[in-house]
Amino acid sequence: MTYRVMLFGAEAAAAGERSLDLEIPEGSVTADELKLHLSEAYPGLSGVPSCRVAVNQKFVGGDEIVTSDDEIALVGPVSGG
Amino acid sequence: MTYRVMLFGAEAAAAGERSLDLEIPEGSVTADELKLHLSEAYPGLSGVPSCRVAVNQKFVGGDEIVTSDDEIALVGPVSGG
Amino acid sequence: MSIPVTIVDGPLSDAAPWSAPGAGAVLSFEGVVRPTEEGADIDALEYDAYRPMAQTMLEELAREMLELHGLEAVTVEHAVGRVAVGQTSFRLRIASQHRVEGLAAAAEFISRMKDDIPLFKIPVVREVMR
Amino acid sequence: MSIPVTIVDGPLSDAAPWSAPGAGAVLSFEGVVRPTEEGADIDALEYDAYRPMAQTMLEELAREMLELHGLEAVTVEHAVGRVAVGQTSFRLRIASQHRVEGLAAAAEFISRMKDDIPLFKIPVVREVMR
Repeated sequence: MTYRVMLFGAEAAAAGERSLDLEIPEGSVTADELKLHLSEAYPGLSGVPSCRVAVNQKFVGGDEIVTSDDEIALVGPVSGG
Repeated sequence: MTYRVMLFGAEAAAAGERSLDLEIPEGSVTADELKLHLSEAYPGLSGVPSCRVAVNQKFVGGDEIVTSDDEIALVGPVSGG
Repeated sequence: MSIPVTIVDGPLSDAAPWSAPGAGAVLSFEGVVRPTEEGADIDALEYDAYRPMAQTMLEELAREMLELHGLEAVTVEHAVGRVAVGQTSFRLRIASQHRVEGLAAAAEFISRMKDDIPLFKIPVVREVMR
Repeated sequence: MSIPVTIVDGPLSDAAPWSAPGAGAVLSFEGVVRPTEEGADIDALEYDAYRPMAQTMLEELAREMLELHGLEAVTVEHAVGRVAVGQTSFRLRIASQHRVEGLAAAAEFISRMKDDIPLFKIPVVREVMR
């Protein structure tokens, strides 16, 4: 299944992309598993472990389930203001 | 001696004057004594006990000496802002 | 550095844009006359001041805040005379490197001004038509 | 009541005068780009946002502050894209009956925005001519 993960700020700059596609055999994974897959597929994206995952525009805990149909975002350290 | 006492805000409104002249035989009194003389001479000025005295544009304690040459002000509850 | 502190006749006019070099946080606090004062409907507040003493104390307080909180710049404006409901009687502006010291300085400035600086307001109670 | 929350492209323009009926305290807080970022001279900050999520979270936070602190009105503006040194990236305005709740709400809003709302800045480091 293809999981599309949106990127912002430093992560978007590091990837040179606003989103990345991630191929995972399972149709659903936890948010933590998604981050592991992402780090494996894109080793240049060094900050992934300290990023949060947002699913359908809400932050989720590491144990929460993400499917390939969800709107998924990798959210690095925020710095508004 | 004539002590001229400046008034502001509610005290000026109550007195209908921006300053009052106070005749006191002594050439110097304490700030507390000045307030007593003021209450005696102008009984309509009801808020005097809760007012502060400023001498030469500085608040003074009740024991501090005031002379008729000083710039004297009776300062009621302040309410800037 | 001189700190602009102004006591002006009548309500304050709208503020022009303002900042200070190096500032990351620019705070503006305005006091506006509310339509009621101690439960009574009012038309205005009539502000009075012991002007030279208030001017000196506002300057000293602004300078103390500048140094204590490490601010970049401060300006103070206060009205005397009639200020109608909805009009501005007071404006404090603080430019600081970061927000924390600016917010702390604003709270301390206003609190100390309201305790000690010889500025006075008298409500102009609304005349009810009968 | 709808709360005006705007995410705009480029630096914020100067604020027009603003208040709310019944307010006695009108606070404006602006974030301005400082000339250095973590010790390096910069030309600008490049702001990014997860726009729909940031928009929703800013609205929810503003509404929570409005209710929790009993405010009269709140507006929020945040820039995305390039904001040069000295330009404004963020503006929070709060109208409240008294100053205490307005200052408390401003501090809480900004602190929580900086912790949680998906807005991001990347420094544009100054190119030194050699």
